[in-house]
Amino acid sequence: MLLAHLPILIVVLPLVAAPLVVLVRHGGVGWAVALGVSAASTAMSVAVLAEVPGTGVLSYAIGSWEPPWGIEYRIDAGNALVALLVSAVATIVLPAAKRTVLLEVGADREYLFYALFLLCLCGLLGIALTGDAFNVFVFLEISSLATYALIALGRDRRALTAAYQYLLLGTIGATLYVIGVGLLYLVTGTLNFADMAQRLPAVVDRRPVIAGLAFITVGMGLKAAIFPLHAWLPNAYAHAPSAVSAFLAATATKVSLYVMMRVYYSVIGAPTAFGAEPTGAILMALSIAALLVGSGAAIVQRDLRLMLAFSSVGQIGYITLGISLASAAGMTAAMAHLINHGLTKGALFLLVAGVALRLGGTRFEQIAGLGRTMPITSFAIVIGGLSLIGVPGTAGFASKWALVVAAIGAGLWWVAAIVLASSLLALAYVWKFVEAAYLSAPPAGAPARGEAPADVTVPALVLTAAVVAFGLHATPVLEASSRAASAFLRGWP
Amino acid sequence: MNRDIILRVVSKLLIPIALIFALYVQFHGELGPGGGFQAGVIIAAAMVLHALIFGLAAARALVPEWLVETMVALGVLVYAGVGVAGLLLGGNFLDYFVLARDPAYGQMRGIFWVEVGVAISVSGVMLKIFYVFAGRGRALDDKP
Amino acid sequence: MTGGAGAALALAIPFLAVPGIWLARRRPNVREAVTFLAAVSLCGLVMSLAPAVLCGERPAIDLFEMLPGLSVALKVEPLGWLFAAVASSLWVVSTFYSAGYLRGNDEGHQTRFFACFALSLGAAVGVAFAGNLLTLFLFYELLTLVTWPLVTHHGTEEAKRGGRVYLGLLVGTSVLFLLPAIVATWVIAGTLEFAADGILAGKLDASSAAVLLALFMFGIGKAALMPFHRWLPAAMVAPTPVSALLHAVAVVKAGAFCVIKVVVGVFGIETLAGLGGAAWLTAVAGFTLIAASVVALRADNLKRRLAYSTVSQLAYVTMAASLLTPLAVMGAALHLVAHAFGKITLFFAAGSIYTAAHKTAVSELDGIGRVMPWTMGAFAIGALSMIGLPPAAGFLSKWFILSGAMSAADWLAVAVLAVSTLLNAGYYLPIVFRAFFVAPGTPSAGVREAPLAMVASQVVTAGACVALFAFPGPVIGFARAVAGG
Amino acid sequence: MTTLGHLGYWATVALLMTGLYIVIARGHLVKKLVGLGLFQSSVYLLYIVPGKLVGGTSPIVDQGARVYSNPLPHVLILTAIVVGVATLAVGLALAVRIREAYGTVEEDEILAADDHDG
Repeated sequence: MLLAHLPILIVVLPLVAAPLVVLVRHGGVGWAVALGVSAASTAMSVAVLAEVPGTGVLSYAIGSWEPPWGIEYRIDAGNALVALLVSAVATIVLPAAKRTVLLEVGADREYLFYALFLLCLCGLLGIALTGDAFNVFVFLEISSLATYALIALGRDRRALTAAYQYLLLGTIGATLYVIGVGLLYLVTGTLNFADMAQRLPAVVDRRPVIAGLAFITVGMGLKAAIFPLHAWLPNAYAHAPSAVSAFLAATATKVSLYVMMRVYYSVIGAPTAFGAEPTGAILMALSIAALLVGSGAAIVQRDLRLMLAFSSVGQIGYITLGISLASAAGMTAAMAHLINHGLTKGALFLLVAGVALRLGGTRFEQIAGLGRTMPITSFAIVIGGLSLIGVPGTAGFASKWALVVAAIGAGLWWVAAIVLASSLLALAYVWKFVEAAYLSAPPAGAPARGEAPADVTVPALVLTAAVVAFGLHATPVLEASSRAASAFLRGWP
Repeated sequence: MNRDIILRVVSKLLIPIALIFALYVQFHGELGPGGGFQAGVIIAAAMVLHALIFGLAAARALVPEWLVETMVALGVLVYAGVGVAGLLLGGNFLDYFVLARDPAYGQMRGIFWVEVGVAISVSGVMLKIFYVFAGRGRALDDKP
Repeated sequence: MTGGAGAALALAIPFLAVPGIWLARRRPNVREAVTFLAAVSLCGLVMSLAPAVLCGERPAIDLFEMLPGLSVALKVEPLGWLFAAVASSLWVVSTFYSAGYLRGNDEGHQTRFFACFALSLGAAVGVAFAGNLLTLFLFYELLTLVTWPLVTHHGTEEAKRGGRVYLGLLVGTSVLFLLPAIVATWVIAGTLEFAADGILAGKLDASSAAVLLALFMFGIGKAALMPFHRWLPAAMVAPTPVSALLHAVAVVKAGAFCVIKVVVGVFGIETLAGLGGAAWLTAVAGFTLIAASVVALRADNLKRRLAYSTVSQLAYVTMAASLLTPLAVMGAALHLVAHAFGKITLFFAAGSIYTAAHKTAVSELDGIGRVMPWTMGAFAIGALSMIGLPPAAGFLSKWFILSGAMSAADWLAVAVLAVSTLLNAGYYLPIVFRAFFVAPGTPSAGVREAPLAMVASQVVTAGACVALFAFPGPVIGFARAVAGG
Repeated sequence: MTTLGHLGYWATVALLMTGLYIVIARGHLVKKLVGLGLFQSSVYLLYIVPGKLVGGTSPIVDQGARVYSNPLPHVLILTAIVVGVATLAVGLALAVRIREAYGTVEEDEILAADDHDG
């Protein structure tokens, strides 16, 4: 009985927990509740993911209203994987959050932080699991509003402007998305993704469909920070509280990318989106620009956090590049990189949180000699950096491998060449860190050799270990991604 | 402003009426235009009027911050509780049909409680927003 | 113990040594003992695999699945065994030498040095025993990364710049050319497992074979084919034992090994010969050979001269492989061994000179052979091996390469070999001549022979050069097995 | 369908572009939020207008009524309005706190202050 309700319980649990935390008004309790809920969501996501290969699609009718009239939660191998990523990263980030939140946000607002965190989690999971176009918008706004507030809780006043910037662009993105959905709704009369997919082929007048596709692409592109719509991301990630950076960098843009995949493949259908319309070409051009510009901008940053944030812009390009190839291999690469980059960036931002905690900042002159002052953290950052480059033995290699195989399989040698050339840009910015950490002397007044507290370092190292483990043994991720890809390509008829 | 006798008297007359009207909108919501959202806003409006006339301190004494926060949380919990009740009674989440033996009556019962939750939350949120801005602005303007 | 497990253990030993080295970081003697123990046991283990490999056994083991359908797999083949044997036996010698050098010059970060050295050896063994291209690539990249701290050992601005060139060129070529070549092989052949007659046989036309071969050859930056050779001289900023590691033990040997492995195990000699896709490679390798020799001729810095000599010697291997005859491939395999022993002797000698006399330029070496006879004696033998004169191992390998070139009737290659031998003599013999027969310009008071550990190591490697010439039987047996005969 | 028949859409587009223009062109943070509000209200119009049928009544079962307007867009847009209110509230709260932190709500002055911080 419980299994049948898992799709909704994953979302409802954080939704119920958030107001409870507000009622209790206690930071420690809030933290414990958030951790428990995240862990439970992870367990439930695993159960759902294990369930879907057998059943194909799990459908859950809210309020027992049969779809397409009621809101339907519809889970296949694709979104179950996204939900697992979101909840798992939340579970790993939260132990590290305890100390950093207390320090950066303060004890009086600590419980609010965890309530907002739970709302954000609820929103992201809701986006992943719902099968209703408008419901996506609602959850998008729940997660976004919580995110704006979370970012604004950051350490200095620049967090406020970053949050404001994100609020403007995020709202525009969500509104454009809902306009696109509205256009599709006007021609199909339904908001249920699966039902929409069924009715769209019969729509004679294609113009609203194409306009809807364009609106949704730009809207979700804003939320996913696809170049050149990425302006909000670097500052938001760099100035948010450390735990928020780690959580958002690993999950927020990924969920929006998932919505794009869903709309392209399951709703509009690849033949229309990539065959009749030039979505693929546009997305590919933007992805390649993102690879080069994002990684290029990362090289010139003077702050480690900003460098990682710009690197995210580039790495998102790999995911959208995989989407734009419109093939099973390309989608496998996109899903694999979605997971692998999530893990890598989560690990890196947590590690950097530890650095900020001990050194009071992450500017390059502050972190000089990090290899001596914080050897373990520094080494783990190098490993994460290697994964960003795509060195074999790290998770980043597996997804880059899949992407190059997909590009060469499609005969796009030049795309493969650009993907690989952009890895060299990643090499440049990662090595900027390596040289600062290992070939420079620590600045005067640097603290003695030692690591950040274990509750921050250990979760980061767990993620780093996952990066290596999924690099040496990438089969589970790639096979799950391949199942997800075929679920996307099969669509929701 | 709080020395102005006319405003004080009129507001004392208006606020109870506004509250009763809110309740009307609330409970009439299933049959005619209305519902928890509108009712919640009207309740909050009444309180805002009170704060405008009698001052923020008086309003805060009447409806303290902790109560407002509690209302926000409580409303969401009532709403989610209805959904979970549906689950516990053997239906799906937010399944009203199982809330009573007669499905039609179950529908009414479900909507009623959901609307109660909405009203509590909305009025709480509206008051919270008002408090935040009113409090902030004052502190800022007091500075030379 | 089955052979496969032996290969896995051989791979594990250097990695297992690292924690030991780190734990003993406060006690240098224990630390070096750990390294030595690991080196000896690795060497012994590799040697113990020899009879089985010579008998035609190919011990193999699948470690774990890395990508779907692609495992990290080990397989001991004759060529890989040769490389592993060279690397592990030179590790034993260079441990002594490094200890002497680092202590003699009061270098810092000695623990990091020995740890990275052990990691490099682990990566080299991984390359040597790789059962497929993916495993090869994994350890190839690992080798680049773990040698970077060694190259930038001094941490100066110059070291930083050298490290950038080193890393940029090696990772750049491997990512831009080698990786797409591997992926293309995977897409075309559906497998990356090395096979005796190549895995691309019958799946390529001539032009795509040429393109793919170019990607592989330029992608293997460690083989230092021009124009991607700049990393070798750039890496000269490193301490001399590191140069020895790069030039003789692990890095360039890994490059040469990969070249032969790709030509033989991926394309297949006969397939490639049938497609005629390697003629350009002979030309490029020949050009590299001559050009590097000319640069070496003009270099006054001893280590720089040695570096360009390496570029040229590596081109021998590439050219030999590109001739696509069994004899030449045999020569390539032999040259891998001969060059390793010869070049490590030369670098050891250069390091000894630096340690004892703090001299780095060829023009400063007048008469140094009189105060450092052992060092310069070893140097002379190494130089003979480089030129390809008896009684040193280099003679054997050049003999086979030349025979291969003749049997392929590739007269260009024959001419290149002849000219390059003259050039080799032109830049090595003057050094030996200066050292022994020119009177020192300024009396270098107080210069004595280098520390015992260093002298002993270079005498051993020089002796090995001669021994390989005198008793070539076992090595030739392996080389013949490489060529499939 | 005439141009006039598409009046609702014209209004939608006009609101959309006006709002977007204000968000981009104005430096005042509160004015930007006003623009954002206009921008969002275009969506309300987009959904509501097609829901109305000429001659249709409100969707409450009543004798004599044959044609009902579609109620679903109203429900959706009620949600969207709530979202809009919440966004506006958060945006204004941020603007207030930016004013407290920077002493200004003009974007270029804030950027200048940030540059000064490094």
